[in-house]
Amino acid sequence: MTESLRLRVDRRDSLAVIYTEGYINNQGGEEIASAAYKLIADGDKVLLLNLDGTKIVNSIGISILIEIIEKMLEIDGRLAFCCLTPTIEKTFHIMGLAQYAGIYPDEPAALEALAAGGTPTAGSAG
Amino acid sequence: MTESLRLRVDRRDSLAVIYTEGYINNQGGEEIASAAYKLIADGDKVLLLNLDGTKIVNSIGISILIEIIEKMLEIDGRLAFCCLTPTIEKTFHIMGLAQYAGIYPDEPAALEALAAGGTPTAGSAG
Amino acid sequence: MAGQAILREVKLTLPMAPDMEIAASKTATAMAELMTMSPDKIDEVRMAVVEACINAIEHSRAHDRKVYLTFEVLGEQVPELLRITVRDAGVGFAPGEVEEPSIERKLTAERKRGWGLKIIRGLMDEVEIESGRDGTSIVMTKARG
Amino acid sequence: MAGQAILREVKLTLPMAPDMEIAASKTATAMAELMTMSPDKIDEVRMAVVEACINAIEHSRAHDRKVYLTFEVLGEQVPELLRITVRDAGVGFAPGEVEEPSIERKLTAERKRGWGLKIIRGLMDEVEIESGRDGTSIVMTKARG
Ligand SMILES: Nc1ncnc2c1ncn2[C@@H]1O[C@H](COP(=O)(O)OP(=O)(O)O)[C@@H](O)[C@H]1O
Ligand SMILES: Nc1ncnc2c1ncn2[C@@H]1O[C@H](COP(=O)(O)OP(=O)(O)O)[C@@H](O)[C@H]1O
Repeated sequence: MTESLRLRVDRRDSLAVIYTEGYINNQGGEEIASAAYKLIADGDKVLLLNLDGTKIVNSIGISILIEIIEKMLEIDGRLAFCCLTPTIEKTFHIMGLAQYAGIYPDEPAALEALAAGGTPTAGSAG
Repeated sequence: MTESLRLRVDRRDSLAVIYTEGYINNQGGEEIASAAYKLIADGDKVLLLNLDGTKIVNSIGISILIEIIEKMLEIDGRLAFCCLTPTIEKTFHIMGLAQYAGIYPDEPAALEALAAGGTPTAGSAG
Repeated sequence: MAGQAILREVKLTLPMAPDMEIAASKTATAMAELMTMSPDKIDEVRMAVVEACINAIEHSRAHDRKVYLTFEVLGEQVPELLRITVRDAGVGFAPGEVEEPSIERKLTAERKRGWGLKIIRGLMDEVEIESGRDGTSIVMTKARG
Repeated sequence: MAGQAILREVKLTLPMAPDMEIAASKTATAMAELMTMSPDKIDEVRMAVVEACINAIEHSRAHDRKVYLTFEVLGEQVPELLRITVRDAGVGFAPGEVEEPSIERKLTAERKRGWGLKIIRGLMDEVEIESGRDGTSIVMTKARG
């Protein structure tokens, strides 16, 4: 019954940023994944997920994000997150996601780290 | 169990402003009333209640505000409100409070009207 | 309203204790948000529920010290109406005999209270009260749009 | 925990329907706020409750299609602990036989899911699961301070 997750994609020179707004549940995760796969199909290899507008997620939604990480490992790309609530960040750490995707407090920090090639996705920290 | 209402009082030249933060229930109403009576005892005759930090009230809390209006009628003073949520404003209209106390969208509007002597309390609109 | 199906039914039982009306108001908010009611209407529902709970807590003298709430989302296919029932197993009262409050009288009266039912009626679309020896049920509805 | 009194008990019954976990999370928030838990802890409780409800909705196959929640505020005098029970009358499962998920394996596995219980355990202070032919109860607690 609720409104679904809203997404905004911002393609830049060297990466694409996906902004989310709302609940990342099953449906929300699927929407993020299809946006990500579209960007990957269009040649993007570096993605930043800015979750500033997301205050609640569930494990089904996050599972779908793991698929994106798997895809990134295959194409030697990178996925990073920024602007997580403390609970979402804690959850990513509980799951071990933080080993395969960079987690940054805000977008400038994420952009800087990604520009420096600093985010492990390809198992470098795994 | 919850935290109680927080109040801040700002005495100015020609009036005093009471800022509230939190739930105006029985207790919250009593706290506002005692702050108001203290100001009145100290000579203030024009009071502005800025409810910007209050998103929820109940009818018991509002009943106590009616006591302040009664007091104001006695001393020929004026009470006004600003920064009400739409529901609180609607409730004040349902109760007819709006006839005895000025209701203004924001503090500048309230100050201007109060300076012009524009708020009915003493039954002028009653 | 007749002919509409119950799309969702949520039940909440609260102890008659300070601030418990806030828990009720949060559930009301959740249900109203789920059916994508507008924020202003949600807030009105929230306040009406607070008032109904306070009445049960304050006046019912129910032995079990509990307030029973039911939240129903009604609609033919999509959510159209939120119906909330606030019930207590208390002593009951005669709604018809409750004096309609007026600000003019309250300003000089000793007892300034007596606004809850008027506020509930003003904020909700429809309000029905059933009260008797088994307690009181107040059923209130608000349309989504 | 033993010896502590139940200061408040709130019960919530939800239908097994999409988004109903949100209603549960709001009640959890209300209860945690009433006992003035810190916002970060409240958010953790909220997420744990969401996961427990989703499990009941998704896996229980309960005939009555309902999730039963109990929120208890425990303490000697002041609120110290929030205890939340999420119960279903479903088929049950053997918690000991659920494989502990690991990100390394999930990255290559077909099924990426299986994180709910791990997340609940990571976010709450104590978690106990009772499951059998009458259904499943997951009891989780979080201290206020
Ligand atoms: N649930 C209830 N059980 C018993 N009496 C009630 C209940 N709700 C309302 N009443 C009666 O109706 C009167 C008016 O209620 P209300 O308009 O809410 O104002 P107030 O609660 O301030 O008195 C109450 O004073 C009480 O006598
Ligand atoms: N309430 C429940 N009723 C029946 N089975 C359950 C319940 N909760 C959990 N389970 C079982 O435990 C498994 C692990 O649950 P969980 O860790 O939450 O991950 P997921 O729900 O993603 O599978 C589920 O796949 C299911 O088999």
